Amino acid sequence: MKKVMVHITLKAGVLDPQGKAIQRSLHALGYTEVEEARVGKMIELQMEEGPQLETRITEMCDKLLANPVIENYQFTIEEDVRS
Amino acid sequence: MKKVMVHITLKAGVLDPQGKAIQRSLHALGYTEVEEARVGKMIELQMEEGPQLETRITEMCDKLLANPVIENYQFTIEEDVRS
Amino acid sequence: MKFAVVTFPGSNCDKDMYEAVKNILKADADLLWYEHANLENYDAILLPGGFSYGDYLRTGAIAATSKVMQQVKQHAAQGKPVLGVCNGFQILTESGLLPGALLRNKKLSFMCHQETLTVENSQTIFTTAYTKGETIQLPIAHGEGNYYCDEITLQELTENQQIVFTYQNNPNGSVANIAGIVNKQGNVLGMMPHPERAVEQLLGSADGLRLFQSLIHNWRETYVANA
Amino acid sequence: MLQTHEISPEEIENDALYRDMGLNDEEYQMVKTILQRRPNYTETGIFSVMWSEHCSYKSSKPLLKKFPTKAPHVLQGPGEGAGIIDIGDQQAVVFKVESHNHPSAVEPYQGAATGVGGIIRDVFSMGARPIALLNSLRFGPLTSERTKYLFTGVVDGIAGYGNCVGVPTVGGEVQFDDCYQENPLVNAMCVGLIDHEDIQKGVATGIGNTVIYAGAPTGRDGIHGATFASDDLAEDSLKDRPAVQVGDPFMEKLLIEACLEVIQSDAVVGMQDMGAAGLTSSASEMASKAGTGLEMDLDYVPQREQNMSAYELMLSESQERMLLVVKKGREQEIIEVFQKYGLQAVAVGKVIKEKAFRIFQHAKLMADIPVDALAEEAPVYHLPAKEPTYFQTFQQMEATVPTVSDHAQTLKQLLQQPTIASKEWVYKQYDSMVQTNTVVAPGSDAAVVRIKGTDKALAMTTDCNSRYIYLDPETGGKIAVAEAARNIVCSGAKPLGLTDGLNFGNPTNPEVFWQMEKSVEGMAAACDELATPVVSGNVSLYNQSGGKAVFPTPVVGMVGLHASLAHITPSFFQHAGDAIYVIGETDCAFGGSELQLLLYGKYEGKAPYIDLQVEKKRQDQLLAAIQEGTVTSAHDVAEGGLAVALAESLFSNQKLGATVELNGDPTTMLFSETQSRFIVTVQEEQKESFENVVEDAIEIGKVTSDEMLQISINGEKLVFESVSLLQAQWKGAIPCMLKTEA
Ligand SMILES: Nc1ncnc2c1ncn2[C@@H]1O[C@H](COP(=O)(O)OP(=O)(O)O)[C@@H](O)[C@H]1O
Ligand SMILES: [Mg+2]
Repeated sequence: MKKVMVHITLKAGVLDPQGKAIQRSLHALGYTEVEEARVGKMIELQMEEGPQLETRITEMCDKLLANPVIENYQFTIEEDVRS
Repeated sequence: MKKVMVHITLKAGVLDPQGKAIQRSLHALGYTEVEEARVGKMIELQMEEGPQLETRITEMCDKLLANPVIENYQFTIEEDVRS
Repeated sequence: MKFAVVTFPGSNCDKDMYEAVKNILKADADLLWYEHANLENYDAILLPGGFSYGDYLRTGAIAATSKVMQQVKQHAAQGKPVLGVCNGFQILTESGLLPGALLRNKKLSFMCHQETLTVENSQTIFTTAYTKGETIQLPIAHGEGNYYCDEITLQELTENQQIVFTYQNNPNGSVANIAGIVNKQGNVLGMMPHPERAVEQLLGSADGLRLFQSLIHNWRETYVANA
Repeated sequence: MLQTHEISPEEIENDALYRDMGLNDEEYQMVKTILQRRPNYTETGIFSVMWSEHCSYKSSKPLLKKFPTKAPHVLQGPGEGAGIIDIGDQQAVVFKVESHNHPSAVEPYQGAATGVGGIIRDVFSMGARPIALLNSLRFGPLTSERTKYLFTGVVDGIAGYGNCVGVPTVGGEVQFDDCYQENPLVNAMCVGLIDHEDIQKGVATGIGNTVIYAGAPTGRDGIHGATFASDDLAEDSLKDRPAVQVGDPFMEKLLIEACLEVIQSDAVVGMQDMGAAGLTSSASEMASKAGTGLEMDLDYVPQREQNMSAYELMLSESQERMLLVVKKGREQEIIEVFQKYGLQAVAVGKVIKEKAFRIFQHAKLMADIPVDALAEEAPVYHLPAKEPTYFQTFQQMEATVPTVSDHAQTLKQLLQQPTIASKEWVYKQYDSMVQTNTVVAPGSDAAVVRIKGTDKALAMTTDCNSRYIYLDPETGGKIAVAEAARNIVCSGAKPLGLTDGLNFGNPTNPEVFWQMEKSVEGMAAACDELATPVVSGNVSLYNQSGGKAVFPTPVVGMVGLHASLAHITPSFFQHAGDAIYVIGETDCAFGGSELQLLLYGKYEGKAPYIDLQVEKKRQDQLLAAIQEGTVTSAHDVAEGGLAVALAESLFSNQKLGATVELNGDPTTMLFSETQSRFIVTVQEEQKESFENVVEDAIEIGKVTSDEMLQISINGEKLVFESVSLLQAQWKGAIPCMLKTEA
């Protein structure tokens, strides 16, 4: 079993209103050292091992997990340590 | 300047309907090797350096970024390589 | 009895709440912008629905950190009534005034329609005009109304009769069909359905009226009668 | 296309770079003549967006002149952000429709969301509070995966934006047809309410007055969106992806409140949203309309990204931005209102006497263009029209009745056709009740929104059966307007006027232009006859892909007025025992019908016939009967004919049935799409007064309490079905095709 972590972030230049709101709120709480906040998604997949794992993950990202119009993605594959 | 990555995941017992929906869609697309999908958040902060960086990040997570009733968090601090 | 309706940036049911209380119930009410709100001279605080701070990060999370919530906490600690509807409920859980959290609806999408609710507790200051076990019609309109709490909390809620409203046909996946709960002291009510949208038969239901009427009635009993 | 180094005017001319930006050779020469020199890079960009179809209406303008736009109750016709119609008591209704087709094809969620955001800004920039949203959607067949992706994404985007800004989405329509497979249509309509004294115009008057920029900072979003919308949707539109803008409904909500607060001050002279072509179009149009000029210094424009060029700043389509003209010396009080809502507002320029549009950046003059050259003097094309050969072929075809063997089975199939099936899956995701005015929510013929503090209400609907328009644009155009008015009248309101969303293919194709011309003529004739002037609208051309245009789809968004809340009439049957009438005779009209699609998988023949005078008479009489209180429910007969309309009238969970007897050819009686018909119910004791008012009403049966739909024809019981079963099929069809739970 593999544990795959897909990290999805907004492309540079794409408006991130959520990040902006978080940053402002951190400032209001006194954390003025935060210059920028950007929000992304993280999808954790438990996958059976199999041939062409990386290709299949790339396909899944392109087809479903990420929106290539506005998002970039990146993933890591680890051994799943759960029983 | 530091780049802080805060990873926020749902606690083990908390249902993740979004993850479930993703898993179902992946199956429908033929990626039946995906046994489970869980969705988390990733918040990237650009921060000025300063004393007690870790403590301040922990505070920010506890006060705003994560909700302890349903979420766990973890963070990493890197040197920001931008400009 | 004087009501304060607090408008956060992104609240969008604030005027509906205000008009329900002011124009339909003919009660004394003010609409207050969160930043300048001074809640000292109000008897009840109403936190309206909407998308405070765009629902960014988590629903209600950013509003929960705003300064006005400190005043709401003080008000609640004095045993005075606080009602949070929809986003208001989410703000109350995020700020710790009510236990649990509101997650995304089980079927993920936003839903807007009338729901049949059961009044589980008619002994709170918000519900004495209802009878226990009665079913009422209130609209819901939310994407994140799936109430969650751990088992211990649920047990506490049940034992203390803090569950005030339940759904007859659970639309969103809430634990124990929960639609609304009060705190232990019984003066802070959070609920996903919108009583302020159900105060005129013309719009489909007037079952929300009695919630506000209960509040006004009980406040008079307590404060005016004792005065 | 984003440049870091500035390309020289010579390069632009010699390498014909203006073509990439959307200007043709002739237009480039016109620009040179106007400027009496070569335009620089920024200026070329400004001309190309302002002269794009989206901003200049260069090929549709001659057609738009055909619409009747004036009436005593019209306070503002086409030309401003939105049209305005008087509704009495010093109040008025403001409305407009807007398309976001190409952005939605590329990124359905954001495309639809920003479409909603844009149309809301058009309405509150007039000073009106937005009180309702509607939409009109077209997709390919719901069996295709791409359609499912687009459909769910678009609905999600509309919900995501509309729900958050707190404007109820109260109605709309969705049709599914092959021709929209690659090029879906996403039109959004916003309705606002205003006091006469608050009406704002987008004008830059008062020499020396200050231009204030308010709202979101400018990023590199959607640069050249306006020209993108005026181009064929190329198969490699992937390359156009940076043109997608992302919306922030939270910012919009704050902007609405701030703008509506600010207009209470007499310091505000003019206000306009930054829509297509952003800062360029809002600024130059405000000056042009006022007969003034305008100077702006881009260094003051709030910027989200670094090192933005003048070209990028002027053309960006970042969302949630407004431009205001404020009396000199009163800037601070206005800026403070925006600041209260956490919004940026800054002075970026001033109104000047000379009719010039001057842009400075880093102390350099980056553009200097005569204002009128951009708006008023934009080229206008009188494009050639040619009748397509298909039209004559269709006109020659005999009207025939399709062969149906099992009428009950066919009814069930029709009820599950995605275009007829319940759209609950869609509108359940919209907050249709916020603002607590929605008396009739989605699911009825027209939505009804009451006006607080009065006994009045507004009815609203969007309609357009593009199949009829494809078969016969002129007749189809008439039907589109008539159908919208029918829906308004059924709800008990008097039609006031309409906004149109003209969605067509490439106008330089003479056959497409002919479709445009004929459908506009048909619509205009219906507007005249039904006394519903056009007060605003939108044109979206180049809706095609692979050389194939979508069906001509001129969406009609209509608003009507209920003189009293007592006139609000449901479209569902109300009580057992009521008599059921059909208003209007039924004949053989299957061209473009749902039955034709179901049986043959295509549309052909003549569109249904319509006589506008008959239409008008029936609408007037029905409305009179409603106002006299003799009608308990009214529903128009549309797609799928009488049988479908009868079934729909029962789908309200009121546990009613109907028994109906008809005479004639069974298939025609049940499924023909003959126009100008209504199904109406009347209480027994009101029958006489009803019949005295409505001439063409024929009693066909009774509402029953047995929850069965029973239709006999020539004495033979052809339909005998459980209402709840039919309803379940009708309701379940779309969720089932999307494979989600109902
Ligand atoms: N995209 C949509 N958004 C909101 N409501 C919709 C949408 N599509 C359909 N509806 C609602 O569903 C009901 C039926 O629509 P439709 O079949 O087009 O009606 P009609 O034929 O009477 O115009 C209407 O109340 C309409 O407002
Ligand atoms: Mg209709």
